Amino acid sequence: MIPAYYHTIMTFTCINILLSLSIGVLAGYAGQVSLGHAAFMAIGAYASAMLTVTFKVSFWLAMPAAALVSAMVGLLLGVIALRLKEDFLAITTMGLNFIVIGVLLYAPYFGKALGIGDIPVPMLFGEEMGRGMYTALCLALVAGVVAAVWWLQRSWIGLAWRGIREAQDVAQVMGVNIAKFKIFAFVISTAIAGIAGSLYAHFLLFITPYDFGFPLSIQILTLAVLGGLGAIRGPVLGAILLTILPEYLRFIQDYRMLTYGLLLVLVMMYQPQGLFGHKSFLTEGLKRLFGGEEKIRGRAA
Amino acid sequence: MKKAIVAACLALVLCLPLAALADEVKIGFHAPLTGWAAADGQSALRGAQLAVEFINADGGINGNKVAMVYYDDRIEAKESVIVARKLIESDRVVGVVSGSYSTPTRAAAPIYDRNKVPYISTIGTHPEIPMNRDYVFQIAVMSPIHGRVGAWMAAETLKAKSAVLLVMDNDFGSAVTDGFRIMAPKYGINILKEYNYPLGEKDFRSLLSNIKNDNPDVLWASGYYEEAAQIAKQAKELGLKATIIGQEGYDSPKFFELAGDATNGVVITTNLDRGSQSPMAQKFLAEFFKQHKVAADMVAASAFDGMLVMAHAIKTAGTKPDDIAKAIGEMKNFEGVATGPLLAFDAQGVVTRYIPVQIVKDQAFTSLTVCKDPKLITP
Amino acid sequence: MDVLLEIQGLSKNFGGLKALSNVDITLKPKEILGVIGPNGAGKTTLFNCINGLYRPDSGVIRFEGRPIQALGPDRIARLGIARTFQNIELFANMRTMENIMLGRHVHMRTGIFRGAAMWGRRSFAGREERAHRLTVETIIDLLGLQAVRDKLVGGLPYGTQKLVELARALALEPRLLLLDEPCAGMTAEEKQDMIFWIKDLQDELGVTILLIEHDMRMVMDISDRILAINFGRPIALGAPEAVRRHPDVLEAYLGKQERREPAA
Amino acid sequence: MGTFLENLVTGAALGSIYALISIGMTMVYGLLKILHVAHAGVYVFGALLGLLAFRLTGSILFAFPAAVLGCALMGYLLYRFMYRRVQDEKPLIPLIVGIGMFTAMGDAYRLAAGPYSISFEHGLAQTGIVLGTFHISFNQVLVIGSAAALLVLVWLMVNKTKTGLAWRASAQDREVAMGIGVNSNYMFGLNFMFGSALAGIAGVLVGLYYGAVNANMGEVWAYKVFVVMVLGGLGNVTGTVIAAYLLGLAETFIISSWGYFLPRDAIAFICMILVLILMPNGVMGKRKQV
Repeated sequence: MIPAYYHTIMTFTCINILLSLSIGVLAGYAGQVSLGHAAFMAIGAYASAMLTVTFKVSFWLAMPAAALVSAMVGLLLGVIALRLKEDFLAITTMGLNFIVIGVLLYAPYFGKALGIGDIPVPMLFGEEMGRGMYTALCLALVAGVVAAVWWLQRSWIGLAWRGIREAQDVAQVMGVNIAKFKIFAFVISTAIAGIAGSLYAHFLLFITPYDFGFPLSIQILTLAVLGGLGAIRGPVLGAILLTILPEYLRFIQDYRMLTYGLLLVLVMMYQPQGLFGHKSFLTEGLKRLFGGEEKIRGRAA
Repeated sequence: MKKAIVAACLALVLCLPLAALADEVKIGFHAPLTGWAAADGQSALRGAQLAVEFINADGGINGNKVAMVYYDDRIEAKESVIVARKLIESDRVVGVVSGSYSTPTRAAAPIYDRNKVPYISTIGTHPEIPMNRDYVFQIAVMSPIHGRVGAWMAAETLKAKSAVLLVMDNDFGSAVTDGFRIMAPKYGINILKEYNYPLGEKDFRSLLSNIKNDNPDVLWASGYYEEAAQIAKQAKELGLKATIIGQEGYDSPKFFELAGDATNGVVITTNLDRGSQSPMAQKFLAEFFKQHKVAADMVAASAFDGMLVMAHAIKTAGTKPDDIAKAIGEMKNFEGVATGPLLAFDAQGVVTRYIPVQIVKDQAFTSLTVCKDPKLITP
Repeated sequence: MDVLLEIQGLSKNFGGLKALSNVDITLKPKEILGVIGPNGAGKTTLFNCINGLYRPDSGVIRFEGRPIQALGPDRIARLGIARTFQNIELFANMRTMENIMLGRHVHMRTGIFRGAAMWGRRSFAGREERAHRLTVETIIDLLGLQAVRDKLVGGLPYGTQKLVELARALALEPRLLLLDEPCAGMTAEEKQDMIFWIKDLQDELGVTILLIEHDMRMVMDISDRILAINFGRPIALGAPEAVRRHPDVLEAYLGKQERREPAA
Repeated sequence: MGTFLENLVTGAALGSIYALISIGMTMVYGLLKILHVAHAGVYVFGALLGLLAFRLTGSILFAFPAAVLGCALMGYLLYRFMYRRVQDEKPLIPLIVGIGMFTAMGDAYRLAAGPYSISFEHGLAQTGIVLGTFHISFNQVLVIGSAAALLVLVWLMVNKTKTGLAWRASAQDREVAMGIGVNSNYMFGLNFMFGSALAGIAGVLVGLYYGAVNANMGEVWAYKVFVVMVLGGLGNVTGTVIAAYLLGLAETFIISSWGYFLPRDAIAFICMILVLILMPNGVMGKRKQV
């Protein structure tokens, strides 16, 4: 049996993959950047925790509900986003992060600074899910979300998103209803972040507002940006790399934020499409190495 | 796309630990070595290491050397859970001592309890930590007790008639104040007003101006040493006359370094009595100063005691978790610690001890009085 | 329905500059109207007003009887009005196929949830997807773009990019097509092909076209009627030959004549 | 009455600090349309340099020049080796580069100066002016006084010098300004140095005002200054200074009367988002002038 310590790492990796993907959908496809995505993880975590603790709802209902609540707030942010230019949207999402933490700290029903304790472990066939089961659940959810995002990206919805990201006004001239698709991108992205929040809450069994601060939003952004926006493999591999590496390389632990910061700077300056994105040195290198066996619809010549 | 998922599983399985082998007794320890609470974390680590030195100096545990396995929990609940799993499964420690604040300790407590690993919280004082968990003990006094002793001392020693509460908004800050809020009226102290502030706040001038207006005899302010230093400094700048009453959160040399002589006259309830005559306390204070050139604080003393209690329990009862838990639970009047005799552990595993009250005289804590009233000090 | 597009008293000014002042146009279905005038006369501004990028200061634009000057570009596109741009506006790092597919966007009925619900070839989404691909493939064959079908548009030669932009506009299956200098920068031979394609559009697909072009010979040859604009004011409207000899048009292009010579 | 006056002074001191930091950031936005998040890292660098100079020489007089020189150099280097390369990219790229650099700087300071607060205590802190119950401390006088002097200097620099004219021209329209001979790289480099020097002084002042310096003291200010910039109308220095003082006073009085119904920065961000949505040009009007 795999020792519990690796279950912990696997679960956190899955949660990070979901968070990274949520940024991947929003920034990678629809070109809308969020610097406060930890707020949506918080909303998902708190919704799921409160539903299971105070209202005794089962996890299997609470988790989708948490995703829905988070998506609702995402919808609201999407409507606001329509009026804002790119970099101001980024500051607004940053502000949202501080506001959500502030509300969780000061509004009466969220347990204030004490947070919410003894969140129930999800029940399956009548008894508590073991550590291995929970990791399997996380992996299944990651697979499901990756498949859904992959389908969305290939469908015409993904096409519209890419049109918005490339040249918004030209896409509009082509009949793309910009508002509808931007809001839809926010809804999908925040729903995924809500699911990640719910998984986090039911794994840690104990959450406080301080878990979802602004540094976490920076880390989520780093996962996706480093991996490479615009292709699913970017955020996924970025998340795996940046979750496993610190656990493995002990010395990184103390320099974590320094490495994340510098990585963000270097990647953004020299390799904006990320390590695993299109045309990045890694992808091209791997392609040459494996002789282009990765068929991207005849990209040759 | 399939490639990404396959790569993911491959990467995860790769991380296999190095199985450590030794016949020494391994005790786990975790504290915030980085992050905003790093000063207390370092101090706790030094206290724990000093304890291990003392234990190994006089023969270790029944001849086996004690080895301390410690990790940094970065004062984050998430990290503390990861550390807990690592200590239990990879390092297979016999028992664990927490040198961290309430939040990370609260997150880890259920994991140690479920895996039957004895866990001692040294400075985490939140009531939820030991609550009906047989393997979790707390040698730090319950936070509300500091509030009660604070009220008793304000009335009896400081002869205060009115008070204002300035409460830090986190689990420690509010739990401590509950004690004072309940006990103060019983001692005839009228609580004029109550203000709260978020953790990490730096500017208290707008609140302190109001408090100066309220003109209380004492100002009960809960916070860690950084907030406390700003409150003391800004209160002096604004000419606030009230005596400031604090708790163990103030107890750190950084409090004096940051606030300088604005700290004179501040009164705190804490665990470490600088004036204590117990031989172990004197030995600890002297040895700590010799090694680190800075006066030991309550955090170091508590971590030191946590290790000694754990080691004593293992020495008397062996390494089986149930025996260790029973041994700690039944400890009575244990003198072998720096912070005064540990009188007893109650059913929930929380210690009862005398609460020393210290007053600051030219930037150093000196003993003012000790509260021994069982009514106040039993949880 | 005898009139497809009717513009009355359209004017647009930027601050003090009068870009367009009361332009009137009536366009019958299947007609090709050439729009000529010196640079900066307001031709592109006219296009931007028609397709919603600019909001006119006064005047009415009616498409199939409905006023559209207040609608956004995406709403106007959905009514069946497509356009190309003077300086190419393509999605540079998307492939040719995807650029053209975006033209199909207005015809994609699959709602977000219905699309998600159905899966695989049989489903509604699958069938619709194939229908769109078929239309796009025919357009690619029509314009001879098979060779560059899956190449990134950014890297294509100028002439080919012009064709891709035309293909994308056609994918919208428009009833009114606004062509903004489709042949600019093309070789003579490419120009010839473009003329044939535009003629085919009119005859086979019955598309009404508004064409901005500087190459007089081409405009005269291809247009049913011509509108000449100078400094934002319409100066001549009518059959190609009449407009070519119209004194104001000559003056606008060749400058003031000292003596009025009889036209050659 | 005393409380009102004290709050007024506290709010003014806070406003002065916000103003000194946000001027640099607003000017950079005015010129390059970049949200220069790393600016708060420069401010912390100023505080640390000031502390170092104070420790070496024993007097705070040396702290200010050390901070000014160090931060001006850092500001220029940030522009020369970081922002210049990405200044014409989509606005998102320099924003993330800025945030990445700010995070890295914060951690680097933590590794260099330790994670905890270091005292920046100087003897005069406890002295001050006492009028009945109303106390103003030396620190508050120092902060407000020096801020006032510096603001006059900034006004002169922006409105009365050739460089200032070039800055204002570039802020209106960079291409046109370059067209008429403004050597933009030199101008921008100079602007970064000027803004960073101001931030350096602000760092020292904050260090003195709170008597403590720590590695992540930049965090709260970094995001608070965004609010000031947006409220003041981006790129508009006068607007930003006014907004800085308004925010300082508003925060102080709100907290003094209603206490912390929300943490300080949450309150500030709510104001910002409302302004961003309702008045895109900011409270102080036109976005373009400097």
